[in-house]
Amino acid sequence: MFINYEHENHVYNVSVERRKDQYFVTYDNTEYEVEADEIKPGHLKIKLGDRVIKCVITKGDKDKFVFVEGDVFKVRNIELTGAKKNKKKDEGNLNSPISGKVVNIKVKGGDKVKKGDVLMIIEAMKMEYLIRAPYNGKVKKVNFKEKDQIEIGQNTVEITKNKED
Amino acid sequence: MFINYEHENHVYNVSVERRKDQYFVTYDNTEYEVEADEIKPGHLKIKLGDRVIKCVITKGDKDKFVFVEGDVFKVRNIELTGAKKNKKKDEGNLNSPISGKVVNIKVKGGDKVKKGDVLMIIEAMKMEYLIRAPYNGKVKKVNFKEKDQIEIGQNTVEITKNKED
Amino acid sequence: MEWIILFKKVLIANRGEIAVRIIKACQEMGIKTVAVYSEADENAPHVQLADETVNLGDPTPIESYLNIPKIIKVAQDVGADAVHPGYGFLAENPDFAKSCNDKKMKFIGPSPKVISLMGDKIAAKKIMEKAGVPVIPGYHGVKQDNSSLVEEGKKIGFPLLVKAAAGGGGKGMRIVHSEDVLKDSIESAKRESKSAFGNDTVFLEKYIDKPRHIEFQILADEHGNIIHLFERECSIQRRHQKIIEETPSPVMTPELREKMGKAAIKAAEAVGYSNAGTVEFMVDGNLNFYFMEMNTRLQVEHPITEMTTGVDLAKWQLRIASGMKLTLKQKDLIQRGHAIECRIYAENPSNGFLPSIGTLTKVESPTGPNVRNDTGIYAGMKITPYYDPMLAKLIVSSENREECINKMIWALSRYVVLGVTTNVSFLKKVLSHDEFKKGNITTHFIDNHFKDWMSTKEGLPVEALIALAVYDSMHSKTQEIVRYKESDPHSPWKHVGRWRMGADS
Amino acid sequence: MEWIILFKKVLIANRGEIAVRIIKACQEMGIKTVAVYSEADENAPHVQLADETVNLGDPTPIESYLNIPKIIKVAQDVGADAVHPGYGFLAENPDFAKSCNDKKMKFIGPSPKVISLMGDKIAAKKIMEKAGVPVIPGYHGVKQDNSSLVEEGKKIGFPLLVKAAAGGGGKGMRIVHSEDVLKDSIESAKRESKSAFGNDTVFLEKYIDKPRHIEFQILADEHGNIIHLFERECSIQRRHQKIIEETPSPVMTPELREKMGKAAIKAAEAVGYSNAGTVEFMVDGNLNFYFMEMNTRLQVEHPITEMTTGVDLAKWQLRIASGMKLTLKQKDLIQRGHAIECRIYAENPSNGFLPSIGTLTKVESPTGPNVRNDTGIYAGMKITPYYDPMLAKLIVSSENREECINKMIWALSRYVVLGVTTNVSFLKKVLSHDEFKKGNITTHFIDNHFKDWMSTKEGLPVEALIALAVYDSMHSKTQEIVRYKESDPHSPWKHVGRWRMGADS
Repeated sequence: MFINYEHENHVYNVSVERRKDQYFVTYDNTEYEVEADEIKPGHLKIKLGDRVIKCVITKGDKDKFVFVEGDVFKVRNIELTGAKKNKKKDEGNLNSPISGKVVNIKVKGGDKVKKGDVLMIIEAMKMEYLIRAPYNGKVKKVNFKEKDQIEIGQNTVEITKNKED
Repeated sequence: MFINYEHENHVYNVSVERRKDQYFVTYDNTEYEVEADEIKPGHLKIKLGDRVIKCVITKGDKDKFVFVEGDVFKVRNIELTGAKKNKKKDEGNLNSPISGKVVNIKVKGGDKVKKGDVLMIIEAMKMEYLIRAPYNGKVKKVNFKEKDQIEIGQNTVEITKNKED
Repeated sequence: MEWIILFKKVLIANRGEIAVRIIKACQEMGIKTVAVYSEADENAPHVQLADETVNLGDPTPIESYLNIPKIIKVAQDVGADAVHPGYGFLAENPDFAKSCNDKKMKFIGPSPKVISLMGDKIAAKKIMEKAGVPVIPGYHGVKQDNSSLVEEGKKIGFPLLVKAAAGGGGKGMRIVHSEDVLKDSIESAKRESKSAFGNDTVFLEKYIDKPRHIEFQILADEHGNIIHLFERECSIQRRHQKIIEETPSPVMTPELREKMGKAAIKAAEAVGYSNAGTVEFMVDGNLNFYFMEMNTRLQVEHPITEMTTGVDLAKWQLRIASGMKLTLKQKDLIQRGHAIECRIYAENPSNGFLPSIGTLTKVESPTGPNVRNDTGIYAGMKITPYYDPMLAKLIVSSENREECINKMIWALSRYVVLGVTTNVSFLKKVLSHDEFKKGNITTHFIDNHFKDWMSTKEGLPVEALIALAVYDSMHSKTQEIVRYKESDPHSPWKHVGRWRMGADS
Repeated sequence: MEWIILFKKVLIANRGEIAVRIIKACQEMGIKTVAVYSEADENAPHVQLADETVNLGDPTPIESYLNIPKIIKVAQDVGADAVHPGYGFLAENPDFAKSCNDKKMKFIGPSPKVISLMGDKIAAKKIMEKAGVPVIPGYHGVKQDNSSLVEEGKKIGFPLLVKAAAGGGGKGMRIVHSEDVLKDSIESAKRESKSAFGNDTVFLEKYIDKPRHIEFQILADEHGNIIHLFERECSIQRRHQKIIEETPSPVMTPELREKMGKAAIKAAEAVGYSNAGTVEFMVDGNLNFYFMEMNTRLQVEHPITEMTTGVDLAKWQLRIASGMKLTLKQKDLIQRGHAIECRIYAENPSNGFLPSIGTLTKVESPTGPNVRNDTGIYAGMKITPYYDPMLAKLIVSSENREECINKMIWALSRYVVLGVTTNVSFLKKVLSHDEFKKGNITTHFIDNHFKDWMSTKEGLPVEALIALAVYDSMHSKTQEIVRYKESDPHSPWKHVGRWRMGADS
């Protein structure tokens, strides 16, 4: 069984084979032979040589959370088809970092902005979050108006980057 | 729905009707109208007038356990067919009160015993339990030998009761 | 001991861990409890625990936990004879306190007048200055136009702080390092304050170098008796909000403790305080201390004081509000051992501590001697942007600071909260930092040592990958396959590894 | 503070809550832990928690937790440098201690010689008498034939006690009120002692009227430093086994505490003791105290001392065994507040406290400030006759005794253990008893006030019936039925009620 895990913009290719309680996990040219047991739903006890790895795994809508010895990792299983997917990473992040309410909009379509200018202020959980311009450019579109509810990841403002930068 | 609950040799007849989250429970000529919700598996929150009854119920093999405000009751659902069942209660209990090991047998078939005589000693959980004669009589049969494992409720010794008593 | 009739029924106008904490205290004292809740909190622990519960409707705080008329009506309807506000929400709202008292339901806190006074940071400082409690040099005046404020700021010198008069928890606060950003900072602080508190008055004050935030817990009854329950060191903050608190402070001396304790009592006396309360001081590198503000309510971090003094502050709030005299005497109080609290937040320390939202898929907390977990969460709970992202408080105590840090690291390493990003790993890193272990902490500790900290610089550890693969294999519906035995170097088993999204592998 | 290298890896030769307790202490100190378990305990919490685990096989104690050669071999195989025995099982077995030490694995406890000495109750009393520690008048001689013992018993007078020399926990103990049953009682005690300890030596002693069981906790290092950590009142017993312990004792005075504490230290000194230990005294109605025995291990009820002194006894055991000096000084110890422990047993108080067996269907314990739950159970666990029926220990502490009792009643009322009969309701009744509240307790308390106590004299409360009916209705597969509306007096709805099995209703 081949599996691809995505974690913070990296993809990890792993293979795993099972024989009863024994698992053969291969990653990065190394094979790990482990014994494993699910002692409670989501609670794994994995024996790797004389070490015991205890971890807890849960599945959300899209993500898995893995708790290993006090650290938690958010991971997603992904399908890779043909060529590896080329996800374009935004150079400057204009997505809302949080779900909340738009309390102030500083720009309108057509405005010129300088890198670092505040474009929009979002309030959530009693704090203010500032959306700043990631580069010099011109505002193409503002996707929200004041008092709108905004969800995490939604695009706040669209900016055309100045060519000379 | 009619239900019979047995608890410590008493049987309780109850009827219950349901309409969505509302239940009409009748017992002993009184009807109780309650709202109820199973907030977690086995956890009930029952609103009876302005009181909130919180309880936890689990099902074992045969018995139900009910936890109500710190007290626990062991209850069994029973079927009553035709005439009420007449369960014969033992006058003197010669069943083992505990699962354990028979460590000493004081009598053999044919022995005469007096009320209070020790018949058998069972050891369990690091304690000794004495099985005593419940009345004067004659030993009919000893069902175990020393070092035997004995289970809770198994009959230890059979005694024929003296008629004159 | 004097016998006073305690309240019969208390309504708790709050949610989360503090509502749970207060309900338990009431139940132990034989007081009936009424929980209120918004629709988002229908299944919350405080609702499950209380003897009675009332739905306040819409999850928006202003429609539920901040809705004074609605809460007052509910409290009257259920026949509550007192209202406990917890912290946050209406805890320091003098109108709410007054409304309760007007309807003959005791507000568990000081008088509305005292709340009002202490809520105005400028007025509070003036009173303290008059009472002989040291305060930080600054401008607390009425001139609030930007140019006046800029002038006053220049007089104080840089760095200086712009603070919302009505503020708290870092909201409406700006640090200004030079004249050229002073005006912008004043405007921004005013706007945030307006939005958060409905009031845009700000003040300016000298910014203290190597500052520590050290506060004193007090208890004051309605008969003029006041005691302090020693200090709490709360310097470990991010975004001006505390995340780790401990007591005793690593920098405290018996002499300084006595001086600051007396100042705290003086501060409470100066305003005729009653209730549990906290006097916050700033302490500089030379151990000079300055009054900052007084919190007229139970504090988030009150458990560390409870663990080191053995005093139950929530119960004393209830006794004091019912008119009972403090039977605890200053001389009988004993500060013993060391306690630390870590606040477990739904937030991402690798991304500016932004709150994270989602559904909790698993919640399991460690237990053990001297491990206390004050929590209001449960598996299946939705973490929404409506409320504060604090999920729980983990508190531990030990014989000394070193052991206490070790116990906290042990406990955090076993604190399972999955489904949202939390600060648990980050807290462990802070506690494990050499300078923290030495007690060399200031309010800048996080900025100085954890700027641009990433939780997973190293990527996914191999243990996590093994666990994931095993888990997926266990839960896969495909048949077990026979071991692929060949040792061919071109075997697909050799080709697995890590590569960056979008880059060549 | 002196720096000593602690153990690297400790094997815990025990199960249940005490194994869990010790594993957590080790983990906090950075010591690796090895759990051993019988097949019955495969899924037990101590197995889940430990860093390494080894299966000992057969559930019979003699094949697993009491199997010295097997445990020694396992400890060697895993490379343990120390063995912690917990309490019970091999904790006071000098051969086990010696076997560990012989194989260069430190036995965490005193020397085998001291264990041996204190295990012989007769020899122990003689030493104490010589050291000036008061002991109860009695016969502790070598003549063990029945007629000699009967003669000695007559000399002492009645009531008197027959006790197994090797005994503990009430096993091999008989109270004799008159001469005519003396011989029978001696025989019975001998038989029980033989079976439990492989030794049938008994001794006789004066039976004390209105006796209290009060014990002192001590800590002694290997360098001759000994401190005591105050008393525990353990008078509430059934079948000579403790079920509720508290500290301070309601009957203790500062003077008596000082005298008894000194006697406890003297007792430890007399035998060159090291490790945590407990000196048990009997205290009569006039507050005379007599040495009873010394337990050379961590005690079940150690947590109440930890909660009132802030000292972690399990960690100190580990430090002392690793050769560290006691840094705690007698004068620095502070006894603060009040603590109570309740032992949660799988037993039926309505039926002579007989152990109950079965499968735990639900386990949920209360949490809150100063509530500690030391447990080794889980939902789904089978309670077997192989092991002691103690399921868990609930420990709470508060500012004073009254509050502490209230907190314990609160906590017990929320302690859910279903599937076997437990003593939880009974414990609540004891704590709620007026004489208990007044502190008027002796070791006869249960016999005096709870003879023939029945958990449910009143039968099933209507709340339970409603809950059951609602539950069954919810989980019934039949359709919801339309409300039966008629008000016919002959309606079947009127005919439901309670009747006795086998009797006419």
